[in-house]
Amino acid sequence: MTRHRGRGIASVNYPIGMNLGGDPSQALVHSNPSGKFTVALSSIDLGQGMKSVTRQICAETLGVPVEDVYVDTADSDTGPHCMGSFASRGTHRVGNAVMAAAKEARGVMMEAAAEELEVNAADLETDGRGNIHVKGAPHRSISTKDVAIAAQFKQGKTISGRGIFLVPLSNVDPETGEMSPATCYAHACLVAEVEVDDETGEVAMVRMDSAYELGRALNPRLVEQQLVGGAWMGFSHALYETPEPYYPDPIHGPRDFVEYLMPGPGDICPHDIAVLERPAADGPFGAKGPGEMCANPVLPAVANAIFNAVGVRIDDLPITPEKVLRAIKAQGGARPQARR
Amino acid sequence: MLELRKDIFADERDDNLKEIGKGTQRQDMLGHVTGTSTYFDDHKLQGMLHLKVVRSTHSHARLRRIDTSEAERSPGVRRIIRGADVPRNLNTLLSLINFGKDDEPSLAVDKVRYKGEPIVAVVADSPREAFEAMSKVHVDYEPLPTVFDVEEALKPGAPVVNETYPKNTFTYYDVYDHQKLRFGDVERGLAGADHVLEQRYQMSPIEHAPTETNGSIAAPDTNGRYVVYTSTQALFFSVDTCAKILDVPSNTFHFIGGTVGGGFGGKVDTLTEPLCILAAMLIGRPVRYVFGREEEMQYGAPRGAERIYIKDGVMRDGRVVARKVRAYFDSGAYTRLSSYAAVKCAAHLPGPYTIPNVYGDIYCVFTNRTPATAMRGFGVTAMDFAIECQMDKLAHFVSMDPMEFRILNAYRDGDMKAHRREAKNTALIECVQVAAEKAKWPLREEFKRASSRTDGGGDRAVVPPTPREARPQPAMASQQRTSYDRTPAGTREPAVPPPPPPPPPPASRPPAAPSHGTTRFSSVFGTRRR
Amino acid sequence: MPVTVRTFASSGEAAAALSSDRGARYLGGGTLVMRALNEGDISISTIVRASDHALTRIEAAGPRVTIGAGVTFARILAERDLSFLHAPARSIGGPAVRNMGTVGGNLFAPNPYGDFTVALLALDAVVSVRGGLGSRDVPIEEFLQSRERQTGTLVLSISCQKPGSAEAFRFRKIARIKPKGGSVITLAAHLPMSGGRIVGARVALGSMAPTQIRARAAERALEGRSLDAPTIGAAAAAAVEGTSPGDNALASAWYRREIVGVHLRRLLSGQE
Amino acid sequence: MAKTALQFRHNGRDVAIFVDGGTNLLVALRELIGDMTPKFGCGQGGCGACSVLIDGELHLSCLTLAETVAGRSVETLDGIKDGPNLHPLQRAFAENFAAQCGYCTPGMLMAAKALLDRNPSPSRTEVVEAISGNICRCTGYEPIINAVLAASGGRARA
Repeated sequence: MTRHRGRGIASVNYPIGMNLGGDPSQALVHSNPSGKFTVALSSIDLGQGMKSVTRQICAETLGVPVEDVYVDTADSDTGPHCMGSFASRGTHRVGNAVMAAAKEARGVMMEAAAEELEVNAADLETDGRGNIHVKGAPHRSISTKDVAIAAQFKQGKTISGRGIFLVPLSNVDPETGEMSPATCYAHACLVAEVEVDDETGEVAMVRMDSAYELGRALNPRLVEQQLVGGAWMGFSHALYETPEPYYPDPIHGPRDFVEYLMPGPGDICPHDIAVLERPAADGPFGAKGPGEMCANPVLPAVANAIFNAVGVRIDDLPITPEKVLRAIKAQGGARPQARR
Repeated sequence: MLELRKDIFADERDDNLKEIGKGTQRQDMLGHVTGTSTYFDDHKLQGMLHLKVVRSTHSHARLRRIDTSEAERSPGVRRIIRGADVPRNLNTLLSLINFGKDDEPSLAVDKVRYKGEPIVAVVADSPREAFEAMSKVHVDYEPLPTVFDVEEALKPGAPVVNETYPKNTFTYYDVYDHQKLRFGDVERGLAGADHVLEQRYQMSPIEHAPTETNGSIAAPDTNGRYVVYTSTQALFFSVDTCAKILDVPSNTFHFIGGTVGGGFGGKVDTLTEPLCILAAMLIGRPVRYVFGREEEMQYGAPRGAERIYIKDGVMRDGRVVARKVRAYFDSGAYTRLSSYAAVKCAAHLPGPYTIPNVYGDIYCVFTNRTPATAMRGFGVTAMDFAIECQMDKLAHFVSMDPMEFRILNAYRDGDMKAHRREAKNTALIECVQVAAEKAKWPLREEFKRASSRTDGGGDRAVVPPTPREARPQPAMASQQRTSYDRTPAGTREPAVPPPPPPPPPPASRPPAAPSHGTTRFSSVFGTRRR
Repeated sequence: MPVTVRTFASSGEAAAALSSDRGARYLGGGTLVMRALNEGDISISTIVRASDHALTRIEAAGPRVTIGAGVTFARILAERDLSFLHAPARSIGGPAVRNMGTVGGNLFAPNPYGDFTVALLALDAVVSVRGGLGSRDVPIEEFLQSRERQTGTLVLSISCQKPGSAEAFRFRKIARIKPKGGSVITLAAHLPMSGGRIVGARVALGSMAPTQIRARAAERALEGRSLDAPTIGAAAAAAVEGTSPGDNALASAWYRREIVGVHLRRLLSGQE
Repeated sequence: MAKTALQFRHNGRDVAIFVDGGTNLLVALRELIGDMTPKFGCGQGGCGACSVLIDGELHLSCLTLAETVAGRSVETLDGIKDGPNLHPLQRAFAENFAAQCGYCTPGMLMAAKALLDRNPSPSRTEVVEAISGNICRCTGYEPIINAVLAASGGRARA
């Protein structure tokens, strides 16, 4: 028997957003004359889904169908300031800014509708399908399109809104490190199962089970993309990746995708994910941000699983077959721990 | 395989929303599957020139002479750009928010501090002609001693990597060569612990490896402006960095981006835009500067490696009572963003656990390697690796189930965190419980019953007495840490940081009944003490 | 100066052009030469091509097979008569690289590439090359020793004997990444059996030296014996003898030495 | 310096361009023809972002000397739609959320098409093999594998 299985766990939390010089983002929302909305941002979509999640936040806040909203980013002439897409701040910071802008635009839209329906704006509600009607009297209704036309050509109103979300600067106490580093925290726990070959030190992923708490999964499909891809990157960091294989000696740096190791489609394993939602007081609809923290629990969970499998602790990343083999030899062979 | 556990924390949520919570298709999916999503490099401009950079072949060397005369005459060459051509050839990214001092040139002039540092930019009609000209740039190096290990770099007599920081460490608050965290009395905590475990952890550098490499295209626009197509993941960061380096108003530029082929933190540094725009300004033609893959892997900023020492005190019953951390961020030759990673790292201590005595010293260290920058999990990923491996070892040490060990030590609503803010909206315990369920990992009843919403606060909500240390005199000119507005370098007034906001009032709920009241804070499972 | 591309009808003219021009490189599948150009290798000023059909011919009907240097790995995988070479062919790159990369080019691929050549070395292949002075046949081992000096010559084809049976030839590439990864080490063993004994054992290794090499000590341990556990153990123990692996981004020399015996044992005993 | 005239079929249309010696097919397609669907990821043959079909075979356009496609048929992602209708693979990628940043997607789709054109109902292992030359940094591959299997399933049923 040269291959041993083991399970390891790790649990983490993650701060949402940075706090350095304050952490602002802005958004502008406006309607065209047929009641279709554009969100103007300077935020970046790196693949994480910035355009899509802000579009949904805007639609929900305005009370219009998501198809009626289009997010335009990133243009420094038309998009207002945003610190950037990093620090898991996109969904939370930009989402809040879009929400604020959409609220303002919704206010004007409801005023315009009220004028058309000759009622008090407070008595109106949106149906999310492109109509505004009197609460409890759905027949007294007007489409957002007609409201937009009226606002533009009759009432002279701009159905638009400006939004900013700013986390003011929190100075750090040089002596104690007292600070407000973030406004809310996401959480995760992950169980990794691995198989270790005690003659070659090779480690194969067997499966992962995880629970992530993200405040609110604004779009479960986008969350799944982040968590599945992030966990892949996590075990990639744990077992494969380094631009300096002999760190701190800088020799033999990889020059291409053959020499820079990342797990291929043949190295992946099943990953069963549960998402918990404990809304953040200051998050858009309670959302936090899954983008970064999704990878973090995987690294230690894999290291702990390797210990469980063969009884060696590798505290030095990445956990290459060489490091595992050296450690197994140093302890005179594999020492499988209590099976979990 | 994603399951939404709506049953948990349901009372804190309004689930009657129309669009939020739906798996709506991505706005950009159609563009992606048809290949019509437009990335920076998908702009074809008439008469576009190609910029390539001659990089240092040494990790640390004085530049005796840079001879570009032969390259200037090379066929197809439009311009050779040297450090002297860069209006403000010294910058640090976070100077935009007045954090840290300018320490990095766009093109090296007197000295190179890492292998691959840009020295000269070549702009030619074709990539081939640029490559040919690069081979005709002659750089006369005087090699200098190098340092690659973070702890070696801190020793007296170590080679000075970056003269802006002669001690090879970033300077915090004009005084310290590291970021401090002090909460409670860690030495007393360790002394009172049943077991003490000290371990060393080493994170590797990591390459972001986005499938799209860093790059930009800059072109003269109408009315004297410049349009810039860019892969940046922080548009205005790049706009303002370029405005500073090129010493022109920011509205000189029209930046267009937003659709980026992966970033993961590696496209925050504005690596290509300044030289690309400068070339377009000097030549008056569209210019394209795109990293090759080897360039991206070796000279595009990586995640910095971190070396972390953790010393923990744990009681037989599994409570961690003290955690002392010393960490070194390998920033490479320049600051970029590592200075902030250390702050974020300090704030992250001691992990998602309530530990009454926490002590952290986090160093941002300069070495002769490619400057590090942000990456997914910035400042936290490595610390999580260290802390969670350590937690596993501690659980093993006191022969406790690692899941139950984490639940026992988990932070809960109302607890005081080491950075002196009240823990709110916590959910670590629930994540552990659900993960255990998914993995069919048996937990004992009392741990299944545990909740983030109960048994926190009380005497876990107080800031413990913390010994103060003597504060040394300011080492150098003050750094502001105020708002996003840049005064010209040199005229900057030293400013005293405003006092930190007061910590929030302690949790109002009555203290939890101390179980046996034997220790400094009541353990939720005090009855289990042996 | 842009690169000059010269295409010839005959391999003879191509070989002449190649040997007469320092800056000339022969373009096979492009996986080496085009990459070099993309990365700014200005030492290449001329690309030489040949449309000679002989370069893409496969003769595999008889006991001795001849494969034109321009034959791609995809074509080898499509050739039933070359089934013994399917494992090494499949170990190269991904599908696109197999559609492009050629047998001839693989002879020049440096570590961590050149896995197909490991198989050819174990099969005692003969390389026919054409230089300025006409064609000649070179044993592959000799060819590899003098590879650096071969750049001016054009490889026309590779030929070798078909193994007597499927079990007689074994190949394994050890890679970190699955299914496509660079070689940590690559092993190939040709074990012709006669009367239950191995006669003419050949074991070849990739990434265990600057070029592909034969594991002569392992061959001696196998020669004349039946393929039983003690023999396999002896061969595995001897595998590292005479090797001189280096450190690279994929693994260290130490690690390669440690595992070469393990993997040879697994290969010979048919373990995963 | 004289350029070489080059004619080939690009997504079913005859095109003629002039190329410098040594120009690769990726540059020819993007800069001379204006088809931006193949992407530059490495120029080394390691990422597959530039994958195209040449006479129905999967090739890396960055490692293909442009002149070698003279008279041949080159197919890129731009050519796989049937008029306004998405190719089943494009639909499956969308339905399975198999793209995040989208940069590897054109190459992935061409690699998947090369597989399904020869093998309409592949096994998971065959799908894994078929995309093994293409790097994706975002998705962890699972959604891409599922998308290709879904597309082939769809075909099998059709």
